[in-house]
Amino acid sequence: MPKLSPEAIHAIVKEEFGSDAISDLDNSRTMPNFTVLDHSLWQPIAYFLRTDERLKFDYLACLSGVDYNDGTLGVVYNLESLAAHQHKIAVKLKCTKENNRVPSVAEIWRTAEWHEREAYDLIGIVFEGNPDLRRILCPEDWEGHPLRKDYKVQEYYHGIKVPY
Amino acid sequence: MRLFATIAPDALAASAAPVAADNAWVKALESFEVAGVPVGVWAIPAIPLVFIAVYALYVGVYGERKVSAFIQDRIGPNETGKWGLLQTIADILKLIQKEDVVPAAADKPLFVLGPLIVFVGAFAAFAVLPFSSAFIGADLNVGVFYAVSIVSVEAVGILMCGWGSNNKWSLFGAVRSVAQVVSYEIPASISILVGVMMAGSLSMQKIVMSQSGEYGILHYAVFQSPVAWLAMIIYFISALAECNRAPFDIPEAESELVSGYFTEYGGMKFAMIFLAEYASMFMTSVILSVLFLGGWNSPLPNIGPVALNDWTNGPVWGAFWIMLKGFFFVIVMMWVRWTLPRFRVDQLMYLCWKVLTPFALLTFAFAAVWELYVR
Amino acid sequence: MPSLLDAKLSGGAIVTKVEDLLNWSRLSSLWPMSFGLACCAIEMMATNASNYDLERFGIFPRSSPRQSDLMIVAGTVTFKMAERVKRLYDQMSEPRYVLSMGSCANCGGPYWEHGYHVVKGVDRIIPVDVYVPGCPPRPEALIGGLMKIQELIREERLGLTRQEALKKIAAKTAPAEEVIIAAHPFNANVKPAETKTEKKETEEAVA
Amino acid sequence: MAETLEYAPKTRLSQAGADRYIVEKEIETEYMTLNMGPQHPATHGVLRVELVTDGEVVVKATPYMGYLHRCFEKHAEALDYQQVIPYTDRMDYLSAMCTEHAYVMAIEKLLNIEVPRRIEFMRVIVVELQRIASHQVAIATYGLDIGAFTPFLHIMRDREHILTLLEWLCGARMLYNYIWVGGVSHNFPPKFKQRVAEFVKYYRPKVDEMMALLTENKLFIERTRGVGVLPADVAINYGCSGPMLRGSGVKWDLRKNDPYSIYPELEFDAVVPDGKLSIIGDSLSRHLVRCYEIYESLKIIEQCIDKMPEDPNFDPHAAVPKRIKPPAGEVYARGENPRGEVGFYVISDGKGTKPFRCKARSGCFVNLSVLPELAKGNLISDVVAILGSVDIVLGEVDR
Repeated sequence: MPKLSPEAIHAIVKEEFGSDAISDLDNSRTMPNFTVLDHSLWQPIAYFLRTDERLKFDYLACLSGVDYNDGTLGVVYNLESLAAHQHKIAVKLKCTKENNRVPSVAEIWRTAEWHEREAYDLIGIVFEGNPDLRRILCPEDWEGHPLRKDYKVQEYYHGIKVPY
Repeated sequence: MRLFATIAPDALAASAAPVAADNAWVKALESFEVAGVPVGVWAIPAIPLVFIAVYALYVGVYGERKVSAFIQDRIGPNETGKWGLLQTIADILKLIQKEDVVPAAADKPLFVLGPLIVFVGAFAAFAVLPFSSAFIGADLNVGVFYAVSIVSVEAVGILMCGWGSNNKWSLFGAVRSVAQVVSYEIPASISILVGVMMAGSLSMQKIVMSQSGEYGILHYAVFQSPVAWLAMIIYFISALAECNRAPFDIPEAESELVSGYFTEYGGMKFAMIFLAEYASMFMTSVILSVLFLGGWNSPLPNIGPVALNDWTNGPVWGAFWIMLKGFFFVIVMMWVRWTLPRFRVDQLMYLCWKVLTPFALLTFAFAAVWELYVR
Repeated sequence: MPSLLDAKLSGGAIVTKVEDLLNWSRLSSLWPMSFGLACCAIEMMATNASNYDLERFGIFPRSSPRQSDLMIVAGTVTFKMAERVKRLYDQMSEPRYVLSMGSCANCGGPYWEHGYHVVKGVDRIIPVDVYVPGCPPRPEALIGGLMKIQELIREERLGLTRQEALKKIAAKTAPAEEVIIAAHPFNANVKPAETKTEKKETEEAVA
Repeated sequence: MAETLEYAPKTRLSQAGADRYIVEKEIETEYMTLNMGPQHPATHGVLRVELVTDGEVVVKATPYMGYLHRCFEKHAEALDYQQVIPYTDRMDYLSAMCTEHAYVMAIEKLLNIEVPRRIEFMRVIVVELQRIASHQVAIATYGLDIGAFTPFLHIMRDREHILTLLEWLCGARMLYNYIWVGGVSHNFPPKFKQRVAEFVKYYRPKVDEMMALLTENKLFIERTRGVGVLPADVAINYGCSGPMLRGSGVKWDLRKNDPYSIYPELEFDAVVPDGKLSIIGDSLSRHLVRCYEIYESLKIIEQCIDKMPEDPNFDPHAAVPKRIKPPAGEVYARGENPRGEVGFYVISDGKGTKPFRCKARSGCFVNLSVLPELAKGNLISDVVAILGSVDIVLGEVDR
């Protein structure tokens, strides 16, 4: 099977799910990506990306949560077809700070489970459908999500002073 | 203390053996009194204890550190005293000073008694070890049997330590240890029986005497039967397991169970467990040399007029030979420990029940046939 | 004014000798807890390994806090870990010592400003006797820190608190600036040059 | 949706070899919860694993981490691009050079700058030296987990040679801050190359010795062979990389498959187990991959020394930008670390000299996520063997 260009990958997904589901391709030099606009379609799209013969994105290299500092949060998925074609694409998903829920893909790529827990812990994005959505790095009773741009560190934790 | 005097040794057939074991030193000590106080009788058990203490400090702990340092391309202790010779003394003095902690959740009686029983179990066996033709704490007519059974008490102590600590890792260590010690008793006992059968006695002194002769090493039990060496190897492997030494150190497996059954112990209690380990190492080594390698008999033969065997036998030489043999096996145990990785529990049991026990039984049967019809 | 007990106990020749012996035994057999937290733990391992060989000093790591005398806090202490460190310290039996190894354990190190999850110094949780700076400290520095602990033990007396013993050592130790100046190559050249010439003269005289 | 997947997680109790421990199933036993770590000799740091055990058989293993969460990503957002490099060192403190390299590549991609060819060679030499040192620690501590203490000390002794070389190069033993954006901090000292060549010559027989002492030991093989078998599809689905993935038989090495730096010019192999000594995917395979990768790294270093362009007046700072202010954009760049793929997802907003967001994807964080899957149905001793073969560095897991 050939190694597909980002344009071709984008075209295949667009053909399958229609132009409303995903945005246009941002064919940047460093990281070609597109955004999934319809949250309810993200799990089917992910499943399609993973199983379609032409795409076969079996490897989720990285999942990052981002606080864009304008009221929106985002999740970035770096996908790769490791065993089959060795092409890459990045997919983005955005939500607002108030409605910070996005569907989980932990069932599709098992590696996403811990990545999603991390994004939940540090950014505060709730992944619906993650089997074990708890804080992973910070203690359970930690206050706030540290990588939010408006994060203020707490004064005391269990009686120990936190700032220097 | 009277125990040793009341169980008098059998009258030995002195004429049968070239070197008569008369236990002269013990008898001499027994009658030694100072102002009506039987100091000598007390000294008899004290001598092995002092010896063990010195041995455990020097050959055991210090030797282990130096041997491991040699194997690992290091120097080992060298700052505490000349060549670090005072290292173990410093360790013991420090352990005495440590605060005696009993964890709040521990079962106190068990926790306190456990190390004592381990210690006693390891040291009580020394009563029947023949340190020389003229010195044995108690020449029991069932000496070997006594040694094998009293060592099993150690397993009880270990279980008490593990259970009393109220720590899951300790419990794991204790359960593993007991399973291991109890299992390995069987091949060990069967191979001991091979030696006993060849000597025709359960008394340690008689076993040793049956191996003396003018050809020195050739009279040793290991050369008297075509399968005795197999029994010896089986006993050595089982001894490693009974002493919880690597590669059978799964009860204290440091990378798995932190420190196994003595995780919660510190200070003097820890020192006791530590010393007991070295004591049982020496004890099994001596039993091995008594059964198969002639005990206190000299390995040198008489070659015509050069009567090396006669010259190097006798009570003092005997003490030298048996300690040499004992220390040799202790060093081998250390060598093994610092070379091999650790077994897993199921592999350990596999080795015991499916390899060592059948082979021990076969050896036993063959040795019996050999003793009956050939020798 | 020392109390009556202190006056009687300290100073006597026999008591001093016995104390010296006991102190000697403790300082020659410091068993640290093998307790690695972060990068410094690797250097601690290197110090225990063949090249530096801490066992020369009778220091060999135990994995259980009950059997150890010294806690080397090697690495960054985080808030999640803080309670564990405290508990491990509580499990150690007296006399116990704490050596804080590396900048993170000393004061938060490079994480002092933005490290929201890093405890800025392990001394916020447990009392520390000796600090070893460095990120991570070299094995030589760790050995130096352990020597300081030995010095502290040597100073200990009945009726003398740990704090006072520490102060005594601090008074003995030359200030850091002096040490640096003494070790500086430019300064070092001044005096040894004279001694060298003297030596030459004496050699000539001998010849 | 999940049921149609090729890979569905199933209990490993029934899988090859795992059910051999369960002898008496009819005995009613109570499960015991055992807390392994965060202070435990086998967890390689401050990992905590909660084990639910049935006797000695582990029914469920749940890792808890974060005991070394040092807020790398927060620091990256608060500091300049160049200042982040020391923090990447402290992420995976056993392979500082490799992590630096991955981060620097990300920034260079954002800036779109070319790095001088000699610099690339210098970087590859130090990175491969570091890879050897890192694998040495991994192998040594793995031996320690299995109970072999002596190989640990022998390997640590040889590791000191690498540390001495790198210290000579940049003044630090472990955390170097050597690779800079567009260059390196110091040129090679005179005769450094000869010393490296000498080291390679010295170390090759030592690797053989290490293999003889540890890897070819019957007991060691018995303890690790067939323990924690990770099939290739599971490994890919869990996102494993590095020796973990190659141990499962997937020939995937970023130096080959997504080449960077000058790796395409060099001859070396991505090591996969041949299945003769080990069962593909087990702990022994992962260990073997590390052992043979040391040979490959030695090969790479030798080639680099031969091919490296000579330049007496070379300035390692020639291509270092005076002020790092990349245009707005985002990048995901990665490198092959000893512990798997280390990637940096960096967003630049084009306004400041600080990254807007810098997410580090660490190899062992992802590799560790397979542990619950692998540990199920094995003995506690096997869990130690599996955990050792995953080879985690908690600094990188928790960042």
